Amino acid sequence: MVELETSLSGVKLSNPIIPASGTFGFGYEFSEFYDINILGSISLKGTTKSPRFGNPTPRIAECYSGIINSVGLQNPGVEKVISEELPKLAKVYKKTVIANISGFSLDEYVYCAEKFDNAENVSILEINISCPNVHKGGMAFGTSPENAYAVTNAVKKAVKKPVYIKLSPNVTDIKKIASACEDGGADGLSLINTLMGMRIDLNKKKAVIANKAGGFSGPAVFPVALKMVFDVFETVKIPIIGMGGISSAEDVIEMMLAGATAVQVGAYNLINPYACKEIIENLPAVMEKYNIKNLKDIIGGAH
Amino acid sequence: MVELETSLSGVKLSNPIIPASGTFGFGYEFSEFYDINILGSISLKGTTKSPRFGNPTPRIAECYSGIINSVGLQNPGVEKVISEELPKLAKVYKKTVIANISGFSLDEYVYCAEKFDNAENVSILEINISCPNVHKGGMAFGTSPENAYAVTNAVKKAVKKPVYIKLSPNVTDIKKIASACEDGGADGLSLINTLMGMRIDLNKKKAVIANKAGGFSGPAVFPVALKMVFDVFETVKIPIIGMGGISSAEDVIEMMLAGATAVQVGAYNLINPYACKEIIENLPAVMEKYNIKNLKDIIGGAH
Amino acid sequence: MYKKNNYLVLSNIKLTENIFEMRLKGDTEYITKPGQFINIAINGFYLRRPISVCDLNEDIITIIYKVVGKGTEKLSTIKEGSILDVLTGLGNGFDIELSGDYPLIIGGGVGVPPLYYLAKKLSQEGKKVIAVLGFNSKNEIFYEDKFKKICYNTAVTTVDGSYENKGYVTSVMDRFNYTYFYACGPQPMLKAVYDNAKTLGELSFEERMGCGFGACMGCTCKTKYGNKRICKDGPVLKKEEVIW
Amino acid sequence: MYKKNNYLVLSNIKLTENIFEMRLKGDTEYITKPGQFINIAINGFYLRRPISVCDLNEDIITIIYKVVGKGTEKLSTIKEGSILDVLTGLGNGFDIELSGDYPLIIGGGVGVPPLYYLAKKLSQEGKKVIAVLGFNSKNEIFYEDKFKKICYNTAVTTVDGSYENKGYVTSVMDRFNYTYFYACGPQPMLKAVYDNAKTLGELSFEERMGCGFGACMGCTCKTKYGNKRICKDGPVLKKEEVIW
Ligand SMILES: Cc1cc2nc3c(=O)[nH]c(=O)nc-3n(C[C@H](O)[C@H](O)[C@H](O)COP(=O)(O)OP(=O)(O)OC[C@H]3O[C@@H](n4cnc5c(N)ncnc54)[C@H](O)[C@@H]3O)c2cc1C
Ligand SMILES: Cc1cc2nc3c(=O)[nH]c(=O)nc-3n(C[C@H](O)[C@H](O)[C@H](O)COP(=O)(O)OP(=O)(O)OC[C@H]3O[C@@H](n4cnc5c(N)ncnc54)[C@H](O)[C@@H]3O)c2cc1C
Ligand SMILES: Cc1cc2nc3c(=O)[nH]c(=O)nc-3n(C[C@H](O)[C@H](O)[C@H](O)COP(=O)(O)O)c2cc1C
Ligand SMILES: Cc1cc2nc3c(=O)[nH]c(=O)nc-3n(C[C@H](O)[C@H](O)[C@H](O)COP(=O)(O)O)c2cc1C
Ligand code: FES
Ligand code: FES
Repeated sequence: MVELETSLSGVKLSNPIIPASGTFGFGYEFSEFYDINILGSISLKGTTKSPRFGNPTPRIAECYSGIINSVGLQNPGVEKVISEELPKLAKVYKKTVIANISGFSLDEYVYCAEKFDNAENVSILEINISCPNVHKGGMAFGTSPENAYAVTNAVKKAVKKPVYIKLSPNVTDIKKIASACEDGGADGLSLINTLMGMRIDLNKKKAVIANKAGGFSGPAVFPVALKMVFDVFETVKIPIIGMGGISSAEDVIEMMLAGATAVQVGAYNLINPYACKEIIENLPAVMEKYNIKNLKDIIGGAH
Repeated sequence: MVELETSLSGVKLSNPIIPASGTFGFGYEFSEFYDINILGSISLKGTTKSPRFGNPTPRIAECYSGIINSVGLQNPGVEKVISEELPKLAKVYKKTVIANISGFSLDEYVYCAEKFDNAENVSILEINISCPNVHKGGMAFGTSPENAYAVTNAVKKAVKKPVYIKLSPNVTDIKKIASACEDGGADGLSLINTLMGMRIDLNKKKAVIANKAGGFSGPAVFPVALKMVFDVFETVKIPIIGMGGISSAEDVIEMMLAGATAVQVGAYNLINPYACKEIIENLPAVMEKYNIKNLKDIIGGAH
Repeated sequence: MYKKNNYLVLSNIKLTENIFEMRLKGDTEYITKPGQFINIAINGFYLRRPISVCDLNEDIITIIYKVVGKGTEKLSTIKEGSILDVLTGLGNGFDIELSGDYPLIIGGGVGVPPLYYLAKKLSQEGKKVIAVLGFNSKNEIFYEDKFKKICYNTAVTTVDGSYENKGYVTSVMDRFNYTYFYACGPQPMLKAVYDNAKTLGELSFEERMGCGFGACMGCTCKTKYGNKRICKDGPVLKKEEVIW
Repeated sequence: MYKKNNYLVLSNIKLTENIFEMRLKGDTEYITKPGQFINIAINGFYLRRPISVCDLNEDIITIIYKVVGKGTEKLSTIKEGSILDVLTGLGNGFDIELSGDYPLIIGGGVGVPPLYYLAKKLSQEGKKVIAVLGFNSKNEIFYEDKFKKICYNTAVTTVDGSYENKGYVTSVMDRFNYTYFYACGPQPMLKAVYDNAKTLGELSFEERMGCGFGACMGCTCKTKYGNKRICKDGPVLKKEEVIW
């Protein structure tokens, strides 16, 4: 028997598999396909203070081994997420979830964080300072250590629940941003968000995506994500939720060896709605194959 | 009949296809397989002042749609490149080539650039300030606008031939680095070099690459490269050699629509030794399919 | 509800220069309405390709697709006997309850396929289906005979006039009296139909999709009834809710 | 010289629990020496997989490979009749001119395959080939009979002693008088053979490869005669040039 349990800042997860924000809606719709209670946790769709339609369509472009999205944080706003989406999810999912928060100012981050801090089935706040799909805001907070520190600090002061900062890979030195978040009091880090990417339609000779560029993710970005998790693990002491291209139990183990305490699965949910289920089911056999008894023991094992 | 010609700072190329530095050796060995005179030009293996063995092996790791390499600039040193490799190449390749230069100090860059400036069959100097595979040096020059300016300026002062600066994608804002190079007098830019990436061997539970991480390239990075070429095209007036994942005539057209005046093909040469030949042969039909008469007309066409 | 399953390719044949018909055998439990679509994984491509259900016979799904890019090109080379990983039962589909006795069906190009299964269902319900099928040119026409067999009236238009009525579908739809309309085709056609229609009706839209089952918000459009995901709350929208 | 070509899979059969033998039909013009390898493109994997030529009969190449990861696992599922994109004629190969009359051949595990074609060539030249083949266990042994047929003497070792000589190849190589040696196998075995060998000889090495034909410098090693690319200047190195 192998042990899959892990824990994030005191929050116990029965396994390290968490669907990534933006690729699993607010979760409940996936319960049509399987019992989602097998999931370690769920990272909810990025939520902002006010409702957002997001960006114009087309919002999706295909790449070799990946996808570009420019959804642009479509969400009904934090109030509705708490009053409508969370209760719907609570009916089918008995564990606690991770609220993913975006903002365009410090105040907005704090506003949303405070709301989720009081929401019963939320146990971790994931602060997205890395969304490449919104102008002025989002990623701008994630590309300078000073801003990253400021957001972390402001949110930490306002809430009681563990705060995880979600980092952008579109930076010269992610270690500096990670340290700034740790200094600001972050309880953990989530990485990576999407890389900036673009495709051009050869017939129209214009960008495929209405907004021209978007966030690139999927198996193609796995080596980039792995390297960043590896580097950040050597830089900070707080736990890391690793993500970027994970599509198999093998990828999960690789990411944990690099330093992740738990992982998120993003784009793979979109092409295989049973992605997380299959990964969880395959984990024990793959662990046995590689002589791993307890997943917790391998965190950072490649260092 | 379609027109494939393009030109880089006055250097005419019969077509825009150039094998990328490090993936085509010093060129002549490929003449066993086809007449390499069909190539627009050739970017030679990165050359340094002194001979280098490079990094320990394993230097190669596989990724989804890509490859990580940590060759680490293995080369016989600039003197031998000029006295032995260039003459061997000149025997089988009648056009001029692009010398790719790396260094660990301004002096070294200048030293090598001056040597190649006097080499007969070299028409462009490509200054690599973005190699992720050497410590202290290489990429360090490519991640700060000040350093990028300094290298460009120093080399420009020393040579007569056109100077192209090869940029790293591992930066927060490549536009700033590009502008700094333009300000420093660069005649053109080459982008992108490899992304930092890593893989871990599940059996050994250690990095696959002896040096732990390396440079990631191949089709996986194409959307990242395209976006950077697109952005840099809007920022500078000098020509861009676009590269990163190009593996088909369609990719060439996409890259040129984003803003490239010519392109380099890297990793694809390694899995298909006839890569450049096939792309050149397929270009006319693909151009016709997309109603392109003259390749030069589409440069930056997606803006 | 939808289902992810393996399907056996029974046939994959050329109907016109670049239009193919493929028949897939497997579980069809969750395909409940005409106008729904399936999402096909194609080897070597990251995203699935959404294609409408054109016909359904017990455990056999028929689709018709046009080769427009690399994905559909690859699809066209798949041999009978191959196995495809497909999501079925996607999308809301058309509402046949609202058709009235003389439903008008308007299809353009590869918008025609989902209307075949719709026409079949409607005529099984005893409705007198009028079909207007628009193509660019005579050599691009497919399924005319099949529509003729089940429809009360079938008109074909060709943009270049090489067959039957010259012009767009809108140039002949006015000739008919109808109780409701169902349209599927390129966006400009849908807009023209919307502007010309004398009754209520439904229109099926396309959008580039990430997932096809409602998870990514990649395909959202604004409607008078709020934001809708083309893949899950669509692809069929009611005339009265459409915002152009 | 090497060649990129499509090859027809004639057979792909299991020899032991995880060792397979595949026969490929196609152009073999550039395979000129035993010890050369081919580089196989496998659908879904970016890099090719290098595998030694185990035997050559006119236009049929035989390879033997062990399933160690996802690539070779996929390879093992490829059916006869399939077409594979392969580079052939790679590497320098063994030098049979130097063998003397009693060449000793030492192979370990999947280091054994290239030695079969070598043994065949040597015995065709009238040499009395002595083969020492090392395996982990009885159930992992393959090609023993084939070696016995062409060799003057064939000894098998198993690490667990489940067949013939218990131990490593080095524990029996001393028993023979030989004029030259050829070795292929895991690096620790090569080192042990190198240390034990009483004559000159050649060793075939492995390294992770980018291209397999000399373009990327991914596989370089240091030798007493300078830097060498395992794929092009190797995989076979002379004993006297090896640096450990
Ligand atoms: C609900 C729905 C039903 C459809 N039904 C049919 C049908 O019955 N028959 C048919 O021929 N076509 C249909 N299409 C269009 C079909 O999905 C595209 O033509 C196809 O995906 C193109 O793939 P490609 O690889 O050949 O083209 P590429 O352009 O190379 O595809 C690249 C990417 O763009 C997407 N894409 C390209 N064109 C479209 C499009 N028009 N709509 C949505 N995404 C697109 C692809 O899915 C892929 O992700 C339908 C689309 C939708 C959304
Ligand atoms: C010149 C040469 C000849 C070889 N001949 C044989 C042979 O005859 N029979 C046989 O069974 N094996 C042989 N090998 C080893 C064989 O290439 C690897 O076992 C195989 O590539 C593993 O692929 P995989 O996808 O199953 O493993 P993975 O570990 O999933 O492969 C991942 C990557 O690592 C590389 N890799 C993994 N192991 C090795 C290795 N030992 N050497 C080089 N690259 C490796 C793969 O090529 C691939 O790029 C040879 C290797 C070389 C270099
Ligand atoms: C369609 C889509 C929508 C996304 N929306 C969000 C979001 O709202 N908030 C967020 O923090 N990350 C968002 N992401 C990023 C993912 O959570 C994840 O960080 C990234 O996709 C890398 O993982 P992957 O390669 O497994 O997809 C989104 C990704 C995709 C593909
Ligand atoms: C094996 C290998 C070696 C490389 N060596 C060099 C080099 O010496 N100098 C350099 O400027 N770039 C080097 N590169 C980077 C390529 O020239 C190119 O910028 C990069 O690989 C992106 O293109 P691609 O995706 O087509 O491979 C190397 C790339 C590879 C794969
Ligand atoms: S395509 Fe993902 S929600 Fe519609
Ligand atoms: S593998 Fe590329 S040079 Fe040897």
